[in-house]
Amino acid sequence: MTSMPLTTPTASRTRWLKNWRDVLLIWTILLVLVIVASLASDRFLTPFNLERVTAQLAALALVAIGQTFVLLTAGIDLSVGSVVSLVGTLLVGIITDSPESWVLGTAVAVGVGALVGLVNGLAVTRLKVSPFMVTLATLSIVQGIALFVFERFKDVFEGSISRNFGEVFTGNLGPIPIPLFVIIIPVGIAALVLRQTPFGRHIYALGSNENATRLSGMATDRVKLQVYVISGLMAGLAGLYTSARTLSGNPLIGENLAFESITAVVLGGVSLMGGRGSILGTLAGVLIIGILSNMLNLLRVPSDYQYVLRGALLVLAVMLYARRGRSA
Amino acid sequence: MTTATSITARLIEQYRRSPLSRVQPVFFALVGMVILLAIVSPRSAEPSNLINMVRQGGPLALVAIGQTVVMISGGLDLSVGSVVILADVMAAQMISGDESKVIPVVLLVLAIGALVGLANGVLVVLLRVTPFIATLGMNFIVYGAALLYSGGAPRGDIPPNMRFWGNGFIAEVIPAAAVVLLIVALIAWFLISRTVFGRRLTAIGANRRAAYLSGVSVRRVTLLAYVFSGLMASAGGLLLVAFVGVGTLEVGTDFLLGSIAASVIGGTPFEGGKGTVAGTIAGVLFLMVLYSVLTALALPVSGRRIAEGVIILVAVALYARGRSG
Amino acid sequence: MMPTPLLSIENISKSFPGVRALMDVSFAVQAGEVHALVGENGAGKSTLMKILAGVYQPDSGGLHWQGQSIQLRSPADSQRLGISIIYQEFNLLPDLTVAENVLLNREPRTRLGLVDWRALNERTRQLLHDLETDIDPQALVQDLSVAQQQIVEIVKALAIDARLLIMDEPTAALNPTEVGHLFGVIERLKARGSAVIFISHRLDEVFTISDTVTVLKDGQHISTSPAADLTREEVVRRMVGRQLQDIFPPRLQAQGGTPLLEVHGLSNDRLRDINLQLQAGEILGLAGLEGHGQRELARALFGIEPIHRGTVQIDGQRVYLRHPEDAMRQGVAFLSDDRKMEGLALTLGVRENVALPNLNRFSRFMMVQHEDERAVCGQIVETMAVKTPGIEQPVRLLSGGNQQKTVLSKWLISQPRILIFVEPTRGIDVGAKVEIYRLIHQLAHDGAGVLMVSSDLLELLGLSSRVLVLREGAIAAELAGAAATEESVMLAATGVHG
Amino acid sequence: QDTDIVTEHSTDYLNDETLAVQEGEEVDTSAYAKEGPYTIGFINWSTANSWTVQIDEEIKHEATLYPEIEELITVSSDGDVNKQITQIEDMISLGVDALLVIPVATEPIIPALELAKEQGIPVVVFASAPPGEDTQVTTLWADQVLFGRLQGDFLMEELGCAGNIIVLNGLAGIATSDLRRQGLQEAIEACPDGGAGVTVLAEEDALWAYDQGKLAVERMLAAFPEIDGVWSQGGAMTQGAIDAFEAAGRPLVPMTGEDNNGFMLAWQERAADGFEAIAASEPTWQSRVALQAALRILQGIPVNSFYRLQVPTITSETLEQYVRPEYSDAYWTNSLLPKEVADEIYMEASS
Ligand SMILES: Nc1ncnc2c1ncn2[C@@H]1O[C@H](COP(=O)(O)OP(=O)(O)OP(=O)(O)O)[C@@H](O)[C@H]1O
Ligand SMILES: Nc1ncnc2c1ncn2[C@@H]1O[C@H](COP(=O)(O)OP(=O)(O)OP(=O)(O)O)[C@@H](O)[C@H]1O
Ligand SMILES: [Mg+2]
Ligand SMILES: [Mg+2]
Repeated sequence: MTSMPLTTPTASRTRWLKNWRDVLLIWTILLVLVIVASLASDRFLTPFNLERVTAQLAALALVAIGQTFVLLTAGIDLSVGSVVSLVGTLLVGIITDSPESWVLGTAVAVGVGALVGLVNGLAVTRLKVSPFMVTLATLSIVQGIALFVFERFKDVFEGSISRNFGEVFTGNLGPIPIPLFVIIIPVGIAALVLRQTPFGRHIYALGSNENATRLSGMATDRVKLQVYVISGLMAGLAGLYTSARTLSGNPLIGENLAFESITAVVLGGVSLMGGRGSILGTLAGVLIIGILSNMLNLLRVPSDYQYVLRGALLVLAVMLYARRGRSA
Repeated sequence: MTTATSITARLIEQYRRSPLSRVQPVFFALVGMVILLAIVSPRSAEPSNLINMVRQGGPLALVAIGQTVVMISGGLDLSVGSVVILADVMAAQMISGDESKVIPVVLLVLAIGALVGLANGVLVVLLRVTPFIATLGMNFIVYGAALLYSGGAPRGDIPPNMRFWGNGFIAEVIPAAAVVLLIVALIAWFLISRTVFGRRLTAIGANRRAAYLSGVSVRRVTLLAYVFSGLMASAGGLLLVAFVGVGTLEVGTDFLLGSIAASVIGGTPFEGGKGTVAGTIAGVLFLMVLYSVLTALALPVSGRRIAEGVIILVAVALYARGRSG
Repeated sequence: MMPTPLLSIENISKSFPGVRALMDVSFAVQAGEVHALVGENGAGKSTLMKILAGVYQPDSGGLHWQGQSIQLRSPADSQRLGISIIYQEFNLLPDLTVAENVLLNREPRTRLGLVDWRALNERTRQLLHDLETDIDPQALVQDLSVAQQQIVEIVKALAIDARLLIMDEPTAALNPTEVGHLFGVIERLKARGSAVIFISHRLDEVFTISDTVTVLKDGQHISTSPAADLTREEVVRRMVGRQLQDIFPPRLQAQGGTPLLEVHGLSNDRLRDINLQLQAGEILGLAGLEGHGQRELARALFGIEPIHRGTVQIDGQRVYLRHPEDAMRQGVAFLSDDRKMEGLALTLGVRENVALPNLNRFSRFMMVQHEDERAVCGQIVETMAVKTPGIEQPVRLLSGGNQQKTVLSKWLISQPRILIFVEPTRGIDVGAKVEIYRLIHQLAHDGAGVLMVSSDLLELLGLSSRVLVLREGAIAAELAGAAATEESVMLAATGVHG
Repeated sequence: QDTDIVTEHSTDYLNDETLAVQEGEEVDTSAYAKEGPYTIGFINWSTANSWTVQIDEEIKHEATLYPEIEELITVSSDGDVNKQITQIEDMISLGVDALLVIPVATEPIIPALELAKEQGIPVVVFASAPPGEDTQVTTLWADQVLFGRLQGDFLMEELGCAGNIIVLNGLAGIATSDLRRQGLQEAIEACPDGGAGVTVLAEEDALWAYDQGKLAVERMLAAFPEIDGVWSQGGAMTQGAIDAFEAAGRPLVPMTGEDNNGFMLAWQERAADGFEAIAASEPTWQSRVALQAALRILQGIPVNSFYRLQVPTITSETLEQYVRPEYSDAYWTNSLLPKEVADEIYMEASS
């Protein structure tokens, strides 16, 4: 019997486009924003300003990378901000001029972050509590610990962090500001992990259809646990960077990072329902948030109008993108 | 050990088969929290105080009911916090102590809330902006509007006839705010579980595509859900300003996370497709009782935050076990 | 003496709240045999298979694998033994590609431990080639048709070198050609010494491929016997408990008058210049090979796919179908072949699902009248013999066939004037099919028009007054009465003469 | 320097001993001297409460007095340290001539302020604990520890150093809140018995807000039958505490607060019935003084490295002087806003 060819709707070329369309669009919007910003303010494209924007965004970028992993699995991590705060309050007591203390500090930052992530992951997988509630609870707990450390151990955890240590993260490597590396290197690694490793593919699978993924014989709980640990770990690194940048610790400094990171990730095209999105999108989301606020400041817009404009521009950006990106 | 686990397993199994398992877990959490309160502070758990918590939770409950409706449809409304503030500031400033202006201003403010909801709905439904970004953007816009409207320094105050609804008691024991809440809750319950709208809303959250192919006007129903949420957020703001008495920009901080948390605790999942008004109100009361427990524990702020997190985690974990075991 | 069976199932029982799905079931599967498992909807077939897949744990009873007692606590356990399963309900990841789905958790890796994309796509292409389909390994699963998804499910299971391959209704969405390819693969597996458990409601397939047939009824094991010792009638009798005669009701004649539905020159991306008329009282079949436009035509007439050119008239009036709502307002009902994505809100109850397109009928002043609703839902559920503990049961807990009956119910009670049915009896047992045919027949008899797409050619020919055959998006032939035979349809569908 | 634009266009508050006491060293500011017109940046820690709004109003009004000021850019950090750092850096990018900051937190903004210094932008810090020694040219500060101490001393005296008190803080981790709380601790410990007779029953962060304050006190009243005094940092929280006591039908106890008009009105109404209270003040006029300091610096006129602000303590006797019945609750009474301006913003429509 003759078999008629099935007309398959997607060829590899359109598949490529489909995959990258969202990313291309969000980067186009970013490009437009950059052009607008540089036309509107002659201060925008100065080396000083670009360097500052980079330094401002590094912590958000780190947190957003971790948040991307979590959101891709249809989870959410609200505790990242308080991890940043806690790490900062601890590091003040640890980091001195000695390189050993730097190693210890880094270990503490990573360790605390990973530990909080582990608790989140265990609670989500073992206790079967919704990620929103779990991480809302750990947000509160970790914040409490940060305040406790800050209040009770003033004598130990006081003063400022070694300037030399700060330089490591905020200085320049030749002509290039180090915060750029703080952003680019983790973005590169995360992109590689998500796109090229089996683990990365399993994250997408989990977010796309958890049940089906489980039935494929995959240990879905382990993957979930891992993404929360990664998110905690990235928050720990963001805490490390923030301490280096501010040379101090503060129990409230990370407060808004959870929300901002989720915004950046969603702006970058990751769906809250999981399974769709990419790190490059997240990076664009982070940059858009940062450049938008920088532009409004450079244009001398007073706070109250800034709120209105920020809201309107945010919606506008996604509107262009949503219309083209989703109407198929 | 093994016997212990098998006994628990048997108990869980028995519980699942009993009519008790039909009761939403949040009610157990609420009762557990009240018992905890009675232990740490018997005085706080007296009936009159418990009733008072209904009043304290009134504004949040109104906002959370709106949030629940949007969440059932599979969406999210992040603009509620600002809408509460805008409603608060506008009401105080426009009424400015004049009893006769209360009714028209209340209606106007409700209409503005609904309008914000409509804008959210248009963004989400017609312009296809993801709910997170659409309502977050709206949150900024509305907050900016509240700042601009009040010039940063809200003035005006609320006359006694309106304050009564925030502070007063009917027959000396029933807080007027609780009555407001009860009426609104009944209407919302009716809307969700008795009307065609509620049915369609749930279907959209459970499977948008299937709902659409069953002739449900996905867009119209989704739009209405956001309008309802905007309306409820401004109602929450009005109830709050009736309680506060003056216009202020400093409120509303807890309304966003609080309304989502109450909905989630009350059994509305992020994915949508289910959710009840009673569950959400129980979620709000759970939070109110929790705050009382924390106050009674008399911990410093750091300890409070830790205790708050631990209690929430334990409570939701316990009832998650009962559910999926 | 019989050799040690590959798998023996011993006294397995399993209950769900309100349902005893399996009671004391025992039988054995030998290496190198194709073992068919048949039974009515809800008989417990899928439940048993899920126990073998490690998804459910039995309440009592045990399993032996080559004589060794085994415990399967998770899908991973079962995969480790070499058990591979095609679930009745699709378990694909819509956002991922075909290749990523097929080799999920078994991705070929480069020396650095990264995903080897070339190998991934190449191996998938090879596996797809064995089934003679040309699905692009890099296509996103969400863009595939139901039949294509079914093939991906099959390929996914074949990707494991399985000792025991379980197929839970793999052919429900396939056309005869595809079924032929699948059987070729099964023969090869068999030759290699693997065992296959094959579940299907198409008894002719069962007799074509299987060596042994086990019948389940209401969760109990009825019989296990060599296929050669059985007849079709005997299997039906064991399944249903009675003899079935006259599967198809007598053919209907069109009632004349203004056509209910008239289509002129309809074209879009997948359809070319379609003209058709549907009269009251008529059942019009749309036949053709998968992917040639039958499905698209059905969807266009419900306002799901765009219509670029041409006109649609209902009762002689021109209508514009942009949304399902537009079509529904004209009294059109549409049953999708994708019940999971398009038919059911799985988390909601049977009642809520059945009521959804009928809410206006059940409501007064926008309020749902629960008594009316419950009465009508209860009645149709009984007529259709939906096996469920109650009308409040979440649909996801029903067996596949009973889910299909639920979707059918919601449209059958919607009092439509034009019914568009795509694969209406997918996964439905022989006994229930008779009842469904009767209901469809009744609706047409009462003046409705029915447009039906089915890959089950027998069904299509048995029910339709007229058959339109589509090829490459255009109508290739119109066959009526005695002219409509399997041969004539296939001939028109493939365009091959002689 | 023969002319000084401050004395030319406005009243010299900076050198007014009744407002600000000069401390620290005299700083040579000649390096910062430049010709006008000036663009001056002001970063407020928040604009969500009426005090911060009035701070904005005062400085905006002061700025209108000087033709030399081309633009005063005001932004709010919304209590977010990170955001404040970003704003400082953006102001530097923008090239403002001078920068005024109310720090959200002290240490974390030091590197950003140092950057300003490197770029030759003079910084004036006020209304919160000074970040560093030499990151800013000058600091204006009303001692927050003293603020809490004054309130605490009053309460200890009322209670005779014995009894149960409840505590309402602003927000832990925010310098102002922590320092005021520290002042209370000092007051308690200064009691003859080292504060052994005083019990802090409960303590909550109520964000200086009315609704939060009232809810917190309602819960405390429910839990604790005997409360002898309320130490509130102020804002609108004290007003909330009063209302909570009355709603619960409990007799008023001595309370502390701030010069917020809403609280002062409530206090005045109840003073006749024996309600005892005290209000400390964190003056809103300090933003003007800060602006004047910046203008002096930009002219190369020396300033002192530190100014300690004089703050009145308002007692039942002096209450009358401060309270403004015709203004809204949002008004802060220790203000230098001209009557017309204040009327415009705060006059209640009905009065
Ligand atoms: N006016 C409409 N036109 C086309 N499809 C619609 C319309 N309204 C709803 N739908 C369908 O119902 C569902 C939800 O509708 P909506 O258009 O809001 O989502 P969508 O952005 O099209 O989603 P998707 O990206 O999955 O297609 C979709 O699956 C869509 O196919
Ligand atoms: N998770 C579950 N919870 C409750 N009931 C269930 C569950 N899974 C299956 N059932 C019930 O168990 C019975 C057997 O279902 P099963 O899916 O095994 O039937 P089946 O023989 O595969 O039917 P079909 O031919 O329709 O696929 C049905 O009545 C079904 O409703
Ligand atoms: Mg669409
Ligand atoms: Mg089945």
